[in-house]
Amino acid sequence: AAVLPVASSFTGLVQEEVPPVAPADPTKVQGIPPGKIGTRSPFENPARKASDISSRSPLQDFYSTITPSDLHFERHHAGIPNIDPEKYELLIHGMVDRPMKFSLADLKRFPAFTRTCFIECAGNFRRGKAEMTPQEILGLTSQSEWTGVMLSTLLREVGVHPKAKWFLAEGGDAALLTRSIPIEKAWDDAIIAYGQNGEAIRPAQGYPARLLLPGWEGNTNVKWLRRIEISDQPYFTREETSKYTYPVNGKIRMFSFEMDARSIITYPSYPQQVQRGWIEIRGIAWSGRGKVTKVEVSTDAGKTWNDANLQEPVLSKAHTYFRHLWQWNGAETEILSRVTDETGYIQPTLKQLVDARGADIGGYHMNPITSWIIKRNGQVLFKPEKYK
Amino acid sequence: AAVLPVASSFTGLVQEEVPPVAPADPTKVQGIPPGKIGTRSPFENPARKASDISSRSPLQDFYSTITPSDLHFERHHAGIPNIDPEKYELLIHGMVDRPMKFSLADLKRFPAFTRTCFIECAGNFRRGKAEMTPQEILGLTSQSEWTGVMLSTLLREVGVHPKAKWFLAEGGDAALLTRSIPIEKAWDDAIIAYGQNGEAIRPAQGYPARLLLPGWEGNTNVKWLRRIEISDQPYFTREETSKYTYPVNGKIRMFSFEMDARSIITYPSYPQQVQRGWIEIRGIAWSGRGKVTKVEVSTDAGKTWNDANLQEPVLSKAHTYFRHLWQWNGAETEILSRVTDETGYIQPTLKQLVDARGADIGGYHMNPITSWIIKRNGQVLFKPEKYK
Amino acid sequence: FIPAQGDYPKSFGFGKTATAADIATVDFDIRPDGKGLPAGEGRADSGRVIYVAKCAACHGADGKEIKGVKLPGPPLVTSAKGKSKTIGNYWPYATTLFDYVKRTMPYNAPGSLSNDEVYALSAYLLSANKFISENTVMNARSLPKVVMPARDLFVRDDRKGGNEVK
Amino acid sequence: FIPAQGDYPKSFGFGKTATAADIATVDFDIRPDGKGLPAGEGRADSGRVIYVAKCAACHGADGKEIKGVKLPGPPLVTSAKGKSKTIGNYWPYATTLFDYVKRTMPYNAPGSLSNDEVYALSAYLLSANKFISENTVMNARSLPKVVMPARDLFVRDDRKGGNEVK
Ligand code: HEC
Ligand code: HEC
Ligand SMILES: [Ca+2]
Ligand SMILES: [Ca+2]
Ligand SMILES: [Ca+2]
Ligand SMILES: [Ca+2]
Ligand SMILES: [Ca+2]
Ligand SMILES: [Ca+2]
Ligand SMILES: [Co+2]
Ligand SMILES: [Co+2]
Repeated sequence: AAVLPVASSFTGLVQEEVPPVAPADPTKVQGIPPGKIGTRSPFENPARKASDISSRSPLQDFYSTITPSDLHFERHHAGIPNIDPEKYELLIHGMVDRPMKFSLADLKRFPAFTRTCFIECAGNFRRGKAEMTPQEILGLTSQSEWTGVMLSTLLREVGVHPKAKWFLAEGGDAALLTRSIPIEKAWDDAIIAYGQNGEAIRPAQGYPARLLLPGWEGNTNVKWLRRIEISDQPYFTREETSKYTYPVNGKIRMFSFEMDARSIITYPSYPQQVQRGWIEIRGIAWSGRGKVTKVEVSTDAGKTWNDANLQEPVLSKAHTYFRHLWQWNGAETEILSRVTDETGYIQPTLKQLVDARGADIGGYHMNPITSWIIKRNGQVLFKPEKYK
Repeated sequence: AAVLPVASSFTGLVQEEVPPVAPADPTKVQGIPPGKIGTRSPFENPARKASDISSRSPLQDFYSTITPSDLHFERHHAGIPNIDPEKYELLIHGMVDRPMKFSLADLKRFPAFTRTCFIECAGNFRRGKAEMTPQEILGLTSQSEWTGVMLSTLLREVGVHPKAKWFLAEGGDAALLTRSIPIEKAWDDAIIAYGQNGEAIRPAQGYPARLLLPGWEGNTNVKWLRRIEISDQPYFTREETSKYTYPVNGKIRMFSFEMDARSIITYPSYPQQVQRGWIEIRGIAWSGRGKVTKVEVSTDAGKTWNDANLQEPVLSKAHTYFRHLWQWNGAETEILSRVTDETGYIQPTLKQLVDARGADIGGYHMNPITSWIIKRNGQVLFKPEKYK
Repeated sequence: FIPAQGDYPKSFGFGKTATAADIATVDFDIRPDGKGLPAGEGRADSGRVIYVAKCAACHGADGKEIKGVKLPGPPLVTSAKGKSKTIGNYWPYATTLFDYVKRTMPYNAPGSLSNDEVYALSAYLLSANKFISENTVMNARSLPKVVMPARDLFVRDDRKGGNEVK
Repeated sequence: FIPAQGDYPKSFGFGKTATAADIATVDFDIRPDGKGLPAGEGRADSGRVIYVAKCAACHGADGKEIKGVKLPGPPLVTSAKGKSKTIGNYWPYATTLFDYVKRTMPYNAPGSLSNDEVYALSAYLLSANKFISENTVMNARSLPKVVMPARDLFVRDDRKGGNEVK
């Protein structure tokens, strides 16, 4: 018999990749060895839904509130630039004592700060037919654990003139996207983020560094940030005039920064099929103004409401998972959710929004309560309400 | 001139993949379009360090406390099994009123619960030379946002005999790994987890479902869980006798479940190079017994200690990021961290551990304070202490 | 939650002073008051030539919405029948046009236009939208003065927070 | 943090009753008191034959540590010179040997051994470690009775928590 070490067949250090067909009895064969980078189960294929300018997160596939980085929603105006981190620089100038430029390594040397919060495109909300998934209706929002340096830390370094009121943030993509931001946000909670969910920010989310304005409309969170100019007035860039503005009673409202509180039930939802009996209704709620304080769920088309359980920890300006236990008796009904945030704001109905803003409403900052119809056969359908 | 729509060259829906060489000026060329699944920057290549039985998380590369799922540490006893979720079943039997089996779909129908906590292999801690990274020293720990059903919810369903004291958890890999667990943990906070960082648990972490025992040694968090047997006594399986036991003053200690509090500075660390001036010392601290209440950092080889800032929210049994601002004057010194948890436990020195457990100490549950030496040229080296 | 910065030094000393040249390379934003507008000028006639060569493929021969046709780029000129939001009916400032075209257009060759070309294109698009005459020269002085009717429609968000639906 | 289960129904009604057959397929763990040991038996001589054929390639010809040689599997038999933790010097219960070998070995064909083979291998390894004689038959009655000297060394963790280093 062999006494010398034999070449073992299970010591390969290849990258793990689970084959798409499972063996009849996985307890009878050795599995693949550890590797440098893990992969998903071949039986799980979550994916964003992509157009040529955006992609939507599969909200219905998520069990909690961290969005896996490769499933974070996208909205690009000139695709994803390929930026060499060694060449990257952030310039801060304008109404400052000393204009400065910071390399990525410089940014990382400053005191760092981590915060979990959502980003949501101000144009998030699609409707129109019954066969729509949460991803299709509201997939332009995602959540990450972001790390970076507080913008205020950098502003202390350059010295800001007392008369400064705004700053311009400019991206380093081929759209050179620009937005004007009130300077208060810089002193409050703006972050120059270089970390996402523990690792370096992904290219699609602004590698190597982006502006993060917790709770504010997605477009203002300028990705691939290359420049900040301190100013005493806004610039009225194309993104804050031609875009990200919306009709309100015959006028056009601009500079709506905070994302209004909203919620959506992600389970059950189209195209899921449910069975009579106990159902845990699940979903996410969030507010750009602070913490979610309450999510109510109705299982009778809004006649009565029940407080859902909020998954702790409830964080400010963060997707908050809610759950509500319900016994379905098999009759057709309508389920819906409504969030209240810490400012007392209650998510409105579509009718309330139309009444307040006029019939011409639309485009951006639409956060109505959304309902799902449950058919007697267990089919779940989106309820697209009419308003025009 | 053309008036009809031209085929635009930027509407491909291919999976995004940023090429490894950046263009000279990324603002002058369109980037790649949105896609179904995102990728990392080609300039970032975090990787686990793998042997044929385990792989270590690159702790020094993390900016915060969520471990990207594909970088979660691994320790397998027969590789990663390939399990078809449609065929998966969890059996609960033994001292119960009604033995039951649950499909994956069944598990997901029960009320769900999400919790962010660390998992750490009880054998985590390597030493021996100065040229060691945090990954090499302590990379057998990672943190995820886990979702699943509380084991207690399932136990209510099967009905547990009053005399039950332990349960056996068995994995569905080729090692059919088994551990005996005191039943109190089931009633306390044990979870049958099927979600990890928002999505389905990864194969390397136990797909489609694993046992999660927050704060307890990694090996007890049985992956690919297929069976739970309720019992009045432990089974003394190989993993709880031949392994995961350790010498203490001439005896062999077994059933050490809770992971003792520990901390490590991940920046600066080997092989990083630092410069004179302000340095934010960063690291992670955790305890299997509850919350981290304090992390102290010493920059003078343990003579004096400073309270580090703890990144909020501080969660129970969770990696907690700490940061401490320090001005390095360029003299050779030694930096180290020490954690205190909510039970009042203070991370011991290696000498304290040896004094308490004897010179034969080692193998498992070693959580000494670890130090880094900073050389005058800015080189950072691990300080491996002698004890045998 | 936000870190206290009380124990920070006056300066960390990371980063470098940016020179005037560093700034000039990337600072070409334009404000409504004209700040940032470069030297140079252009008129609608030369603008039309550039438009046909470099823009029409995506925005259409005359920049107007064509019913039932989805062009790669949005319409830029308001048409009687079209419902789209265009420069003509929705843009409050002419300076934004220079700024945006200069930094992003043409989409397939962003940043490739000279200042004269952008002035000319601005003149062409503003005259096509009937805000200026065919002959008005656009330059750093004239462009900020162009009056855009949509401007009066724009109001700043004045919601005060709390439980208001507005 | 942990959800209150007060509002849960007595039963959710998800899942199925497991039959005796369902359980029998997967329930073959063994306790120190012998619970779970199957019918069958084996002796060291036949165990040695199986060992040489199916185990020696990884654990060595006689299962002992060989200085300077790293075999794919750990040593199983205590040698005078070796420092490894083996069945001979570190295992508290003989039942664990049956349980572990039955469920996981040989590493390259886990779960392939018959109960008789596992009894025989247990007998061989226990006798090689000098706990039983070459002729002792191992079966459901005799195996739990084997006295393993390491057993007295094992103590349960008795730390009480708080700031103790122990
Ligand atoms: C290859 C296609 C393409 C070409 C060529 C092109 N554009 Fe565009 N244009 C676009 C697209 C696509 C957008 C929308 C971009 C976005 O929303 O991010 C756009 C947007 C615009 C807008 C903003 C419209 C609005 O109401 O917000 C203006 C102004 C514009 N282009 C002007 C021009 C000019 C001037 C040229 C020629 C110098 C040009 N474009 C060439 C594709 C093109
Ligand atoms: C292809 C290699 C290989 C073969 C063949 C093999 N083993 Fe193993 N054996 C291993 C490895 C590797 C381990 C360690 C597994 C682990 O720690 O998860 C092991 C562990 C063991 C252990 C536990 C040792 C301890 O102290 O914890 C026993 C007992 C054992 N084997 C018995 C056997 C028997 C009996 C056979 C033959 C029927 C056998 N092995 C065949 C590779 C092998
Ligand atoms: Ca797949
Ligand atoms: Ca409730
Ligand atoms: Ca790469
Ligand atoms: Ca401090
Ligand atoms: Ca400027
Ligand atoms: Ca059993
Ligand atoms: Co947007
Ligand atoms: Co382990």
